[in-house]
Amino acid sequence: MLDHILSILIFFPALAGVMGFMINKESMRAYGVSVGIIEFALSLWLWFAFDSNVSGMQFMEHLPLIPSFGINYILGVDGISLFIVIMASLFTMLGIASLTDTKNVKNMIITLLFLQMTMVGVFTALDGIVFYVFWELSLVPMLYIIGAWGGPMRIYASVKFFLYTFAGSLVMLVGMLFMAYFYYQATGTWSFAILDWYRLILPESFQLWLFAAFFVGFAIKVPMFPFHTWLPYAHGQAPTIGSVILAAVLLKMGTYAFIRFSLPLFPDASVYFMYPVAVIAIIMIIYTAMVAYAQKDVKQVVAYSSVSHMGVIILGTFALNVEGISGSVFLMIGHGIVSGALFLLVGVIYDRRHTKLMSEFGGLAHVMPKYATIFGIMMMASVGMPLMINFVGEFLSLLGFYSQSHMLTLLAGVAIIVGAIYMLIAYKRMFFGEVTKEENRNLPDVNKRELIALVPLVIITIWLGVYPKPVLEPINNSVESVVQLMHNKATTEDAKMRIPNVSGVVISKTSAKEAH
Amino acid sequence: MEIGLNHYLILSTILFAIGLVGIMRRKNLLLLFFATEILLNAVNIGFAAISHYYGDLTGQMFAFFVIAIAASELAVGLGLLIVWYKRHGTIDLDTMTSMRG
Amino acid sequence: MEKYLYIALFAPLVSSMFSALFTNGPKKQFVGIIASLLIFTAFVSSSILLTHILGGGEVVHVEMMTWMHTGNLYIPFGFVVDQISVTMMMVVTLVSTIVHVYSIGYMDHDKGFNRFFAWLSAFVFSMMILVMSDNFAGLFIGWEGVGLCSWGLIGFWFHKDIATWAANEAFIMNRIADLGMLIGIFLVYWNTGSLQYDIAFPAFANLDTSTLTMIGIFLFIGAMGKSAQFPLHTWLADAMEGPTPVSALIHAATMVTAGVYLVIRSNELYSLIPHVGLFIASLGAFVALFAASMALVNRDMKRVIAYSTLSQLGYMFAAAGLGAYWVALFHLMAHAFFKALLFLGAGNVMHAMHDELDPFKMGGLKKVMKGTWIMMTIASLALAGIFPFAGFFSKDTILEAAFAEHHMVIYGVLVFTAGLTAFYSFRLVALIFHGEERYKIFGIHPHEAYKFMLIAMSPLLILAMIAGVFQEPFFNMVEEILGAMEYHIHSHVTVWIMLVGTQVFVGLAILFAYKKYSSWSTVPDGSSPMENSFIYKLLYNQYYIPFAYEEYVVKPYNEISAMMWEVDKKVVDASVDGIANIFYTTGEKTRDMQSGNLSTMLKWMVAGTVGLLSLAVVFGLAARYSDEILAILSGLGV
Amino acid sequence: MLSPINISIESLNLVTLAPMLIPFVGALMILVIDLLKGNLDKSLYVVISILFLVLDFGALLDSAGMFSANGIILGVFNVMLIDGLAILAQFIIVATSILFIPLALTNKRFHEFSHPEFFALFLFMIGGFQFMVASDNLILIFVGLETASLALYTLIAMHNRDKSFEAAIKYFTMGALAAGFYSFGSMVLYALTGSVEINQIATILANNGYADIGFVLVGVVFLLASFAFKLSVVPFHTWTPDVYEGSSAAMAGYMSIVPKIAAFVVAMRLFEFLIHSHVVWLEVVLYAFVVITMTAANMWALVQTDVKRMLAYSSISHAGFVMAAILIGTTQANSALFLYWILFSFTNLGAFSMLWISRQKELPGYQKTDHSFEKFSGMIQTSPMAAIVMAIFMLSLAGIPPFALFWGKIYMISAAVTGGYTILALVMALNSAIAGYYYIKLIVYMFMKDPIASNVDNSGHLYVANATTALKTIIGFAILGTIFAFLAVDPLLEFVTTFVYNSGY
Repeated sequence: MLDHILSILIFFPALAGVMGFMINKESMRAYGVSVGIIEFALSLWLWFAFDSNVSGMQFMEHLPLIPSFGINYILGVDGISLFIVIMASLFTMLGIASLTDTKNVKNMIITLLFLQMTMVGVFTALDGIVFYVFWELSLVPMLYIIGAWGGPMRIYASVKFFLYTFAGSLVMLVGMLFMAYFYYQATGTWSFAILDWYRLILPESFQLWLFAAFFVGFAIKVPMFPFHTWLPYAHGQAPTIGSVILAAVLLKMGTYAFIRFSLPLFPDASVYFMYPVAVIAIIMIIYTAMVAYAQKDVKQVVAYSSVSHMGVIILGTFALNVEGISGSVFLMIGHGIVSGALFLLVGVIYDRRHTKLMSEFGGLAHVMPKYATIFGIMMMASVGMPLMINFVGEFLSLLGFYSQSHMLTLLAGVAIIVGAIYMLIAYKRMFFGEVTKEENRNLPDVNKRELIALVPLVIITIWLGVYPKPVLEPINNSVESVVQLMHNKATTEDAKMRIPNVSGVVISKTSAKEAH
Repeated sequence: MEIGLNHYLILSTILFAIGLVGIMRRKNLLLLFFATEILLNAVNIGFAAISHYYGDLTGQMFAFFVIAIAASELAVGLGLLIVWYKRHGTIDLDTMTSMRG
Repeated sequence: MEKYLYIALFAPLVSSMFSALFTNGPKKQFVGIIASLLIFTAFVSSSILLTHILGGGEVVHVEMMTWMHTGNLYIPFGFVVDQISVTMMMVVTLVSTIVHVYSIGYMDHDKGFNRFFAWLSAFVFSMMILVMSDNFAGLFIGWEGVGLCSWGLIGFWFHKDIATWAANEAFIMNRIADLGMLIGIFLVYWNTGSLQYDIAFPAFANLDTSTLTMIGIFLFIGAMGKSAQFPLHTWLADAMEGPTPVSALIHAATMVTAGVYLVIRSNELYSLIPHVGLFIASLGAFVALFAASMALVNRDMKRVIAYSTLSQLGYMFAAAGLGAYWVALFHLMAHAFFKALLFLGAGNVMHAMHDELDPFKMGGLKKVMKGTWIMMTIASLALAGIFPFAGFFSKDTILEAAFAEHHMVIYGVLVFTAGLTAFYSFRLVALIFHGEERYKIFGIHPHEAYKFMLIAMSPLLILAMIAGVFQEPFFNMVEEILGAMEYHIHSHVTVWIMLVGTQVFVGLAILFAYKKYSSWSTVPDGSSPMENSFIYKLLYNQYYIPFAYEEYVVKPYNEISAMMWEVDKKVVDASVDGIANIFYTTGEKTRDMQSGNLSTMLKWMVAGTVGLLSLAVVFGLAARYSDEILAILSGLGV
Repeated sequence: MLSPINISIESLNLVTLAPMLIPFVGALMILVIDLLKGNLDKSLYVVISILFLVLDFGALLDSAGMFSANGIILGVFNVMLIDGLAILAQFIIVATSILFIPLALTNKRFHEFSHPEFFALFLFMIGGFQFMVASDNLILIFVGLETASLALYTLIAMHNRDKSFEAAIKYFTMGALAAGFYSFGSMVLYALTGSVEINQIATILANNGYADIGFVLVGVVFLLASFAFKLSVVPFHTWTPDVYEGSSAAMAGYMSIVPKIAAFVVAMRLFEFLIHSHVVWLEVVLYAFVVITMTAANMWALVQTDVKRMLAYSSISHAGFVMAAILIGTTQANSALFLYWILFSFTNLGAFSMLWISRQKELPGYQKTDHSFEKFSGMIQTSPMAAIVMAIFMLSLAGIPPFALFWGKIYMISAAVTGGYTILALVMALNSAIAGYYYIKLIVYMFMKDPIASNVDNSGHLYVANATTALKTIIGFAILGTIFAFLAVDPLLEFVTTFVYNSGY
């Protein structure tokens, strides 16, 4: 079974989703939770069976799909993707478990299960086209979730989300086709297998164009400034569960793809574009943090904060060294957990008051102390408090990028200031002060169902903040091999210098200094 | 002046142009059909002349087929025209605009 | 010894988590007691460690587990108990034990009793991590942890808008400094390859001065935030919105001294870059004077003490900057004792006065609050540096150090500030405890605090009196690690003149304060000429710095944020929608091409054909006459 | 005078005619049956048609086997040309027809199906198309084209509504003009080369080095115009939406597939030799046609309010997309064309069939046209299965993987990439995004809006009002083909590529 565990992980939820049509409406939630738990258990098993010391792909599966065109069903996980897969199944499970009563619960759960299939698929696919299949397919359930269960502008938001990401990924698709064509020219056979592409060394000019093509697809997904405007709408209108999964998992597809595709395929271009991308990342960090500060709707605050944090992830990725990339991968997990939890928390209050405007709240800490505590923990995690999950990633990302640029890191570091500003102010507006609105006076505190979803997240937040090793170690091993690959493939002088040679003994102090 | 191939071809082209103008200008369905007949027959003249010029029968065969097709086309066309006339009492093109955009 | 290290470190955590269990419940007396006991345990362990170190024992260094390990970066949870950290541990655990016990009484009637202990113990834990960590990353954990707890405790009474505002201000300002600190840490890592003190510090010797200067400056920026040095000082005064025990523990004795600790801890770095040290010393001296001047006129008891704290931190930085690390550390310790005492005394007064803070509305309290009066007077004497109290020894050594290093300006400023310190301290004592009982106007019936609170304070009282005697053993202990040296001024006469002169100057300032305020009878209403003088207004408004921050930082930030949002909606987003709309509107506008009229349709067909035909003709002609066209074109110079 | 005819029957290779003749025989048989005994049920004719089409398919398999073994087959005075393209196109034509014919077995009575002539004409049409694709001779192509077209006009008109007559007249008139263009174009090429065989024309032109390029282009213009009409290239497309709207949904779906593949094959034969000879004019014109047709049709589809009309514009756009293959002209591109069209036939026929089964006789007030978007509001709540099926067809049309059309799309774009048309590849890709909008629009209506009250009352019966087992089966085939296309792409691709490659394209 372990030989096919990835396929099982991908298609089990889909199969369960199809079977779900036969389930009675009343029992649907239980069914969904069971499927979620099984899937989560399977993904934990995957982790258990995963050998942390191996840096390459594990649990590989290989089936011919369209061999004459080089498309094969290839799956595999390494340290980079493993935890995102686990996180995807975790959030689906928690999401279904904490689902508040909505209309058409059955459709919702089936949709979520399909969404899960696509999420796991994206992170385990090792074939460009298979990756693309899941990448695009993930838009559809999300479109439905936002469009059918969202707020008043849900249709605008969902269509915008769909078309924007769709348009971007089509450009990426053209890039992939080019990549395959170059592979064909070099070897005489078509192949979309990522591992095959890794072996291909392209001239720098080609790399630049292809990097740009992939970048459009990924940047919109991440979303990077100035392609981020779909996100506030999507989050603002989506139901809680939609926002949770969107923030926790779907956004990670973009950053993951940067590490999986852009960096190892185009090392020279990555170095070439490092500064522009870093500047964009810094704009994301500061600009969106300021926009977040100006929001009146708490969900929008969290939404914009996501963009801001994604900026740090991008920055870490483009540090192009082990510290930075490991940090950004870890921050993907961290941001997933934390922003997912924050959206769940916003959902809690939305369920009670049917508004997300901060001006409607105030003094909630009096009425809902448990809620305030959990919100506070998650807020502090989001702000980057040490010993909480986000800090590890943020610290490593910034640390990594520091070796590339002093000034830019200094600017990016403003993240920890502006991040604190919008989060603390939002928290103050919601929780502190006297209870001013009569409606808020008798709000019930978080209930059991909500705690089921929130408590595990709190535990993970602190556990991985204190002891990130079980996660960081596999990530580190895989990232080291990626960085080594990049170093080996780099053709330009600049790239050779900026991408460290991992297998070399230790980065000597002199070389680190030269990099400044 | 000897009548050569070019003259036939020019005649054919002129007739074809007349047919085209007719197609653009006519609002009456029946007259429109006339115009299409002119088009096809213009081509027939050309085919016949070229065929003669090359001493090759293919062109004439083409012309025969064109005649046959023109005839059957007209049969279908007139059928449609009659149905339309029965239903609407007119064969003016401007009445056929229920679908647009 | 490792056992004691772990106990000292984790007892506060256990205490915090235990208390946290009850946060949502009603007040439980035992929570406070157990928390206090656990902190006391930490204190005992620290004492054992202290005796161990004092007895010349090995430095205790443990590595608990890995925290982060990626690439070349390896950060463990490592803890070290050496001469410096053990001093800090003693200060922290001692003061916090007292504050815990004191708080049982102080927070007696508060709804958030349990929550308070959770936060307070969490603070102690963070502070312990800060001082015990053996690497910069661990230090940063504690650094941020104390910031977090400070946020939670300043904003403890979260129903008060001003309290939560102050909490946020403190957090955000500290964050600004933390960025500097973080950059400093990055610099250390990329230049030395490690964040461990025992690897990084020796490596500093091989680095060039400019890099070291950068590291020094950035780390010091971090220290400036935590220790509220100018220009990041405004949060400290505002932080007085928190409960008074918090002010005593965090904003007087421990957290604010973290910056000083950092500089002392990094002494090996700062010794290599004396120019940065001089800057630190100058800034310290400036802050000492600057803060003292604001304390002169303030009408909020706690803020006066806060400014005095700020001023004393200036002293410490002055000492540290001049390379007298051990003096700075010693002053840090002594200051912790008497300042905590002063704050706790102030807490008693506040309790008695129903949270009234204006000393002008008090007066004559010594009759009802004898114990508090004695304690605060002695604490003030210690603060003023009167022989033989604690402040005398520590402060005087700082002055000596400044003198011995020939920084006369700094020396002068510090001496002058000593006078100001004495004045404002006794202005406060005089106004609160002497003179007419002005509180009666406001119908307040003051009462002395619980006895056990006074008893809890007594260790501090004793220490404030006798801490001077520790100077010798302390020096011996830290001598090695801090490269300490006694400051010897060549002529004994000079020494005596300095000593006596300072004492007389300070004594005169005290007398002046008493004379002026001990018989104060009215509550100033802002009409007196002094209150309208420019200097008074300037000082009273804290040099208009908070105003300037509000006006030139906060408001613009708000406006820019709002503007950015507009930009986001109306430029970035609108252009995306605009592009999408181009297609839609083009479709909408051109759909009339399909007019539904057969005649038009036929015309389109013919038009298309004619268009193609003309293109074909043009192309055909071009092909036929291509030679001529090329000739003409080349003639035209194309 | 005339020399005696001296031709052996073998050299005529009459077997090449077999696939075309079978439907003609079937058509005649239907007419005869009707003559002998009238008023028979439509199901009889449906089954007879299917039987003959299956026979036809069998004959095609035979031809395919012969082609695989011996290569290109000429027959009947070298008028018939059985090459890979012809076989592939006929496969598509016949298979689609087999799928289409059962759609006549509706729940409601429709005028056209109660007349056996409908089925006879239908078979004639198929024969016509088969002749059209299986010949190299401009005369035979013309005859095939007209046979099919005239039958098609009649089939449209037989739907017997005002709109269908209007559509038929429009289609007919424009078709007549296109026939004029075709014959004039043929005449010009005949005048230039003295031949009506495309390969001979190509050879002669190549031999004299395109000396009269201007006149060649005049001929090409007219031929291009006539095929642009058939392929509904902007601005020759104006008939398409009206005709699709006027005819029954099933017929519209059929029309979006079969006539076009026939036209594509002829276009390939006619134009690719010019592209290969680097006639820049044609490259430019085709490039413009491809881009304009794709983009403009997409933009018009955006603003439609009727699903069927939207699908009409969408199929124009798809045709534009596929026309890129003729421009690119590589084996990969031509194979992509067939692959795309096979996948497209499944999806599009399925989509139109979904409209067909929801066809009402009477329109309620909120519905201005047969298939206005409002009709599908909240379909997921009243008729979830149908909604999901429809949504999958839409997603496939939009090119969302892993549904059928995606594979065609990437292969086609890849062909553009490989052929060096980078910008074209990007335009093709981005057009999918524009197209995404209107396909999603239907999904938005079906999944995200609330149903209109009267639809709730009849609990979604509306959407399957016209459904019978036969129709559902067809849709089942279509949906399975759409979803599991990825399993079939590889063998299809190999098959198509072999056939196209061996035909010299």
